[in-house]
Amino acid sequence: MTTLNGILIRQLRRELLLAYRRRGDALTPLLFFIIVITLFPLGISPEKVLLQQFGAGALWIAALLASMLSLQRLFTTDHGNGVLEQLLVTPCPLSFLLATKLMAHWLSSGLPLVFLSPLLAEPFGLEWSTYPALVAGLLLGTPVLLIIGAISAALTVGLRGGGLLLTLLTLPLYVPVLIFGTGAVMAVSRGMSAAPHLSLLGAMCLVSLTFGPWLTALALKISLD
Amino acid sequence: MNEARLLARGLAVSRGRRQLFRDIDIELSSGDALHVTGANGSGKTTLLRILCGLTQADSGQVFWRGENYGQSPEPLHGELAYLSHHNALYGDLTARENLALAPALNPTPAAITGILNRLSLKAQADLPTRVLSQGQCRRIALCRVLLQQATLWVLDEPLNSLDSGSQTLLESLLDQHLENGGMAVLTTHQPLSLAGAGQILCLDSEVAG
Amino acid sequence: MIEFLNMGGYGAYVWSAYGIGFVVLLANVRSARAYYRKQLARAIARRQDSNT
Amino acid sequence: MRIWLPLQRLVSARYFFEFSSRILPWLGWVTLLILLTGLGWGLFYAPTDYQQGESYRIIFIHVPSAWMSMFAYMVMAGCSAIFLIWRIRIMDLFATSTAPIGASFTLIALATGSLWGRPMWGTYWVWDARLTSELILLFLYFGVMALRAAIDEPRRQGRAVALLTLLGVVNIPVIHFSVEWWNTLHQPASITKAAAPSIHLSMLIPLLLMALGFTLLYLYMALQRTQGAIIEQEIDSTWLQERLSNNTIETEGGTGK
Repeated sequence: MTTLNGILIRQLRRELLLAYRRRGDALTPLLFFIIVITLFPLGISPEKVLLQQFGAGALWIAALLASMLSLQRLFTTDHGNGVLEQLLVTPCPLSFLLATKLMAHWLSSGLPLVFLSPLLAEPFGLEWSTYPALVAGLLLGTPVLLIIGAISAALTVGLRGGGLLLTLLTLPLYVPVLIFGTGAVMAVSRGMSAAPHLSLLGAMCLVSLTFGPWLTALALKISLD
Repeated sequence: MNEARLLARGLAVSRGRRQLFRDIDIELSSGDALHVTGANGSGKTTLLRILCGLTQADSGQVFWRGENYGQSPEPLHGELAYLSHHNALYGDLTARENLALAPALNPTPAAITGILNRLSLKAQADLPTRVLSQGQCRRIALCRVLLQQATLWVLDEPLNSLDSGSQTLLESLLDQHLENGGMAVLTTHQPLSLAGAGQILCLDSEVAG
Repeated sequence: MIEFLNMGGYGAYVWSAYGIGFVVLLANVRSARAYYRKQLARAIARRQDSNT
Repeated sequence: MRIWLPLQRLVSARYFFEFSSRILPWLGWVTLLILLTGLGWGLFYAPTDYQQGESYRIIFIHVPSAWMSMFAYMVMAGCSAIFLIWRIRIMDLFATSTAPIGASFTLIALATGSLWGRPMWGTYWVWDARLTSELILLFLYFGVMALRAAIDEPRRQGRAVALLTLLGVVNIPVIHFSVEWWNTLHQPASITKAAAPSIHLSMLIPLLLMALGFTLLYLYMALQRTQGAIIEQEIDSTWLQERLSNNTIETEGGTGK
């Protein structure tokens, strides 16, 4: 009746159309990202030598918090209007549908962070040489952040106070990504290569991409049982 | 591919220490309709969700075309249209977009327009569904069920917020579905007059099982 | 004895460390057994109701 | 894949209850004995450390509790895996009982760690790799307990918390590695790695005794709490009512420390 990739393509088109209709929503995590970054110099110090010390950390912490903010949008609307239930009743395996959904969500919330961060790195006195490490780190790191967050979001879907609980569940698991992401930029700024950090981030990214959709599907089936 | 039959044997579910129902047996072949009745909270929705393979009964099995689908409901899902209390519509998308991009179907634009006209939703076709009334949204959800051309319909309170005109329309749609070999399991509080001899299953505890 | 309590000048740290450990573990033991007894009492009360 | 044996689940609840009612009193006394000897040995008998003087004696509570905080999480993850796969209700109850105990051991490890660091490093909290990992482990415990508290339906609660626990246990080595690596990068020269003194026999024995004592204490508390959970869950079951009628259950439930 309907081919597998027919369903997936339609799912992707629907997610992107929704993101487009709701593009105001996609802006909020980016604005949040910018605001959080500007807090760091205000809170710590505007001097260049200090900025260079905590610039990478500030960028990564802001990216991490911004991606967590957008997690709440992931399942709450679909749970509320009953679309999640319909996804469970399609012949196509849930993990494929969720993989498409997560990809669409990453395109609308993760990728913009990756492109925005070099523009904001400059005020932090990060030299040009560190930009590739920053962008590569975010490119590999944001999918990991998204998938860890998606599993927690699936576990807490429909719970009262789910938003706050979501942050408590995801933040401790974000620590390795933060450490290696920031480490990559700091390594380059010290003249060392960022290869070890990026390869570790890459490994985490691969593991998350292979097991993430299946685990999210399992978590959703538990929540919607 | 053996012929379409829905079978349930000895279904039992309890929530905490309260037993909702037990020893429920269901047998539906093409052209049959099962009308599940019972007070609120008697487990009607849970039974429907079990039949859809969305949840597991505490004990008992469910078969579709002779295959037990308790663990792997994918084969059934290819031939199932499920309408729950929610209409599964996005408020930001228009009725047409919701139907065009719904998860389980691949209708042509002409089919969408046809079905929307048939359920007198012509004027609302291109409005975001958040501005429509509950009754109109329910009819759009019914359009989705029709477009799916599924063998088995599982409808949870399909008449919710429908006016009497739409109710008679739904009855005729159901009759037509049953005539060309379809099956349906539905729950309603209002009386439903179907052409064929529909089976009745009451879930109130003193009667059940 | 005083010498022992003094712990070579580190008495404050050593004893507060063991104090915290003792308090937290004791609280855990007591709460586990209180929970057990509470459920037992409920079960016995439930049985008496059902008998009478 | 799922072995759906309701009988197996029922039996295991009852068998588990019988088993632990029998061993609990003994376990309580044995734990008390081991803890007292270990404590006595460590505090009185073990020689003074040439480098740190008497403050090193805190290791007899810090190291075992740090070890227990990890051990408890691993046991909880094991129970969660078994519960997710075979749906044995006891495993869920045991994992539920383990969480607060594991969190308590982590708290003790953190408190005693900072108290031990104070005389040497002059500050209560030092961003040392072990203490930082321990802190993150505490957050994982809080996450598990918070999710369990947030979900009311028993059907969803057990499996959701089990999945979160497994997600956590997979991440623990990654977190440890990254924090270790992060620490070596930012390691200020002053804090020497040799915080733990070279253990020789007369110190090792009390340490192992305390570790064994803590393990048994954890088992005692977890079994006791699981007993309560079994009664709560099986309150209307016939086998429990029989047990109550011929009141073979001691109301004391074993003494212990």
